[in-house]
Amino acid sequence: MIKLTKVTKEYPPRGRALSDVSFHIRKGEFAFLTGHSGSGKSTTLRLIHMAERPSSGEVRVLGFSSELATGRDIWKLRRRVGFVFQDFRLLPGRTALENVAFALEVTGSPRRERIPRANHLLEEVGLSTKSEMSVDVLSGGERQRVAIARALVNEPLVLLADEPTGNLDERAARGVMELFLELNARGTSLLMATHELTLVRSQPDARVLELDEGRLVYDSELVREESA
Amino acid sequence: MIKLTKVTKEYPPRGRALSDVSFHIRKGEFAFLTGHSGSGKSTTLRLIHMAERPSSGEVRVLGFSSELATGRDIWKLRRRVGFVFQDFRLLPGRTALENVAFALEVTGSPRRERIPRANHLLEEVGLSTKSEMSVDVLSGGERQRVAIARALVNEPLVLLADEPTGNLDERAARGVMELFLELNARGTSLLMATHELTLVRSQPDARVLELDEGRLVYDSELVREESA
Amino acid sequence: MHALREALAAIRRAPFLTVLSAGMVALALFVVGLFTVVTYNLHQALTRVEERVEVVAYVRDDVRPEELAALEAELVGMEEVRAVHFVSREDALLAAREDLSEFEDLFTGLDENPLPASFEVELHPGFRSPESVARVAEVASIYPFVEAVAYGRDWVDRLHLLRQIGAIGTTVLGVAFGVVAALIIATAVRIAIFARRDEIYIMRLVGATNGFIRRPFLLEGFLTGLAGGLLATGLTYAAYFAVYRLVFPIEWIPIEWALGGVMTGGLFGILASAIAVRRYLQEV
Amino acid sequence: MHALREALAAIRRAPFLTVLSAGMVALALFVVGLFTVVTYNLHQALTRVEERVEVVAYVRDDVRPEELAALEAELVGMEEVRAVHFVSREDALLAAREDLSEFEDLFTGLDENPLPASFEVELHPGFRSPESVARVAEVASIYPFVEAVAYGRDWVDRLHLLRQIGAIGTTVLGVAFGVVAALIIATAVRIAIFARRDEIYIMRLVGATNGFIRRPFLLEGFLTGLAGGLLATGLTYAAYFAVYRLVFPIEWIPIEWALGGVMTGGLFGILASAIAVRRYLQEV
Ligand SMILES: Nc1ncnc2c1ncn2[C@@H]1O[C@H](COP(=O)(O)OP(=O)(O)OP(=O)(O)O)[C@@H](O)[C@H]1O
Ligand SMILES: Nc1ncnc2c1ncn2[C@@H]1O[C@H](COP(=O)(O)OP(=O)(O)OP(=O)(O)O)[C@@H](O)[C@H]1O
Ligand SMILES: [Mg+2]
Ligand SMILES: [Mg+2]
Repeated sequence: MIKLTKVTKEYPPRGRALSDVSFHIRKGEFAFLTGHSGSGKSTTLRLIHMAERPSSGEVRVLGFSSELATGRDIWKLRRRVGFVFQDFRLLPGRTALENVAFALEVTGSPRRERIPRANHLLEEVGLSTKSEMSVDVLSGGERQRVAIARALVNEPLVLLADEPTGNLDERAARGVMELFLELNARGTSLLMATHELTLVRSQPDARVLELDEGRLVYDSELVREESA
Repeated sequence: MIKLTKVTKEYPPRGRALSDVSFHIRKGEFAFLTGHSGSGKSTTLRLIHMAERPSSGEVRVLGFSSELATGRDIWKLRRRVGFVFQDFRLLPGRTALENVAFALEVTGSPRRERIPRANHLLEEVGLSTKSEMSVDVLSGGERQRVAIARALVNEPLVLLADEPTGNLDERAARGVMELFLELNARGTSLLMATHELTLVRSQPDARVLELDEGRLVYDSELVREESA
Repeated sequence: MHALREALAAIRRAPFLTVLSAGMVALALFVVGLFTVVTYNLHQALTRVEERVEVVAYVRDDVRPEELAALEAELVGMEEVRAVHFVSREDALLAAREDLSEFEDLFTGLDENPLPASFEVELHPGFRSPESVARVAEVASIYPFVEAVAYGRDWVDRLHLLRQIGAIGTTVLGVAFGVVAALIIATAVRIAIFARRDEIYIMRLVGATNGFIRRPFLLEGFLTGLAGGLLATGLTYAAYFAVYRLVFPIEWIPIEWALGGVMTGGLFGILASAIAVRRYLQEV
Repeated sequence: MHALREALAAIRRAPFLTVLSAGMVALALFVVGLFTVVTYNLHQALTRVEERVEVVAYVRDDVRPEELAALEAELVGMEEVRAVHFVSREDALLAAREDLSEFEDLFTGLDENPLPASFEVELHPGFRSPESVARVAEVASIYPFVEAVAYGRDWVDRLHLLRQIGAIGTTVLGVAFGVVAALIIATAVRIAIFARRDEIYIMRLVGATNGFIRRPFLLEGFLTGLAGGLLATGLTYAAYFAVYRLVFPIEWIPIEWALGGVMTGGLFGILASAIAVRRYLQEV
């Protein structure tokens, strides 16, 4: 499903965000990506989303390879991968509902299905009362939940979530985690970057990957194999 | 220092972000502002920063009243109040150093003092190696630390921090807290909005204010007085 | 639908910029339009004048009929020639008397007819250039009994030059002002893109195709260009009408040309936008 | 320094927009410049012609000297009058002979001098309007021994009209194109502000004064306007020179006016920017 092979990402002139990272996330897996600030979590997710290409190594997602993917492949890929951005990336000046419905419009889903579906997702994240408000006036946590609703609206095969609970209080964060687990139970693979260790510990069955200064220093799968 | 008297903030047509909130933070105090997502924390800080005016009630900060303050008063006030914004608000396309130095330029501090001072602050937040990088390419946590450095560079009398550790891992968050405590020890009043209860619990001496749906539902000072 | 909604929103957001662009396009196309009207009328006038371009071969009085027949046959056989008329000495005298009635006395007292007989050679429309005329004249002048060949060389040359100046002028002005109009539309579109670069980037991130992103901008350019074209046509018609009424009657250009001008404005807008968008989408 | 750096950065970021604005301002000021040159030359010509505006009062042959003296005294006493010359009948004949030398015969064979004596009244520069001229003529014509008063009414009227048309035309065109230029600069500045609205908002949040934020935009407008003014002056001079060389000699406007034009461009730019910025800063 998602496979990184010896991936290195450099930003010339200086700066190396990732060094020789390899891992493989299978269909239906639930994985955490942890690490200190600046360790390369967002960079990893961006590479999987093919917003950037690796300097060396290969990223394979849903059968598309970073070495071969054309512009056409990339938008096909993005329609099946949901992304909750660390800085939300909502369309300014539009309502919460429009932001979520827009992701459906882009993928060409029929007009009359868009609004009900978008409303349903906003309800799931606890924002049904704010759906008609411009995202410019929403609180930090509310925006984050709009971003989550948008990422889920297309029923993605893979969900990439970058610090999706950073602006949420415990109660809201728990709600989002439940939503993710439910989605995962229905077969969506999930890769979630976070530094909140309480969150990671709350899911003892989940896969955990840890980055440190661009290197993969811990992979729970390998540890389990070794100890077995 | 900061005094809110029966402050209500409404956003017509519907929506009330704050209802009848009153509290008083004295010089040198360290206060947390907690509450669920959307409970009005950011709104409270914006009112104190006079980015908005209350619908009713009065906000007094450093002797300036929300009812009387002119445009001139507002920028005088802002030069003595540091603000770490929830969404950072950095100047795009400029380096971390330029962003921090800009806050000094605005207040008219002498040219040759700006760069050393800005560099010093970036070092304090652990970003000395990234000072020449454009903020557009920094990671979420790195941006947040630039925003913190900018808020501190003018040695503010009051520091308002909105979720300043939301994008930081435990280690970085601890560093920032230490910086804040040090600043507080030197006399700066501090009001920090956060939903991270671990952070709040780590400072048992600090004042705690809790909002719920725009109402002040808990104030540790009043509780202490009552129990006394 | 999305595209139209977005394009109209963009125009609403910066109406002055749109008006400015449309106005500039109109100005550019107006200049082209004026020149087209002038050239078109020049062309019409020249065509009417050229109808009268002919070669006249004067023959000696002592020429024999079979010699005349040979010359006529050769001339008629040339591809340049539409018709050949023989004007006898008597016909020439009659014509001269008629044309110059005020000098009638001059002709009446004559003992002998002083005028020569001649062939008047009409040319086909496509063969009235200086070269064709000269070729026909040369053929006639080879015959020894042809005394002189007249065809107003200067006059034909000058007609030709005028027409060429008109054509070149229209082309040069058209291209120059076209480039200006394209630059202006492209600037307007680039500004619109620049103002919405974050939005475009976000659209790409949620899987929008380039076409989806591009369409509103192309439509915006098209509408701007179309408005400019319409305005230009209106202005040109107003100018034509003013001249027609106040100075002297001139002809309006064919309606298809006017429509063509408007569509050119629209196409122009699309093209300029396409270039502006293409460059930007590659950058992101 | 901050302002200059930012202004130059803004121009570098959108060079075409700056060139477009400067070009449009130049175009607007160029039109004004051309009209100014025309009006200035018209004015010069009119002034030269007006020098010759005078009132002539013809007197009867049987007038008494003291009557003449009374008229002269009254005329000299009027504020409109610069000088009064008495032309005797003999002087008139001499002058006529000189002026009309080709008809000398006409005057030499005369038994009696047919010409009347007259006062030629010169007017002060400020008093050559139809009204002043008419007033002087009226005063003279009240005297019974004054046979006729001549002053070319039509001619004076027409001169006056021409000058008024020139002045009104320059003013109207100046204002119209000035408004266009201002709108264009304001648009350019608004676009610049729009593109940087987030930045402006952030500056305000960290305590920047309005002046600090405004200065780069004002400077940008000033530079754009100045460039437009310079270009317009250059174009106007080129047009002047072309006419001077190829058509007929005209005068160049005073250098102060040209400098004034350039500065007007710059001030214009500042003003337009100030308005654009003010409206925006209030909105935030
Ligand atoms: N300009 C506005 N117009 C309408 N509603 C607004 C406006 N600004 C804020 N609100 C609403 O007021 C409420 C309080 O917002 P605020 O940003 O203060 O919450 P918060 O406590 O900071 O939440 P978070 O922890 O999610 O950042 C929210 O429901 C928000 O949607
Ligand atoms: N375009 C770029 N040019 C240069 N350096 C970059 C670029 N993008 C990222 N980096 C650097 O790469 C490193 C990894 O960044 P990344 O955003 O992946 O960190 P992160 O793990 O997401 O951190 P955080 O938890 O703070 O969000 C950072 O030090 C960052 O400054
Ligand atoms: Mg990150
Ligand atoms: Mg908030």
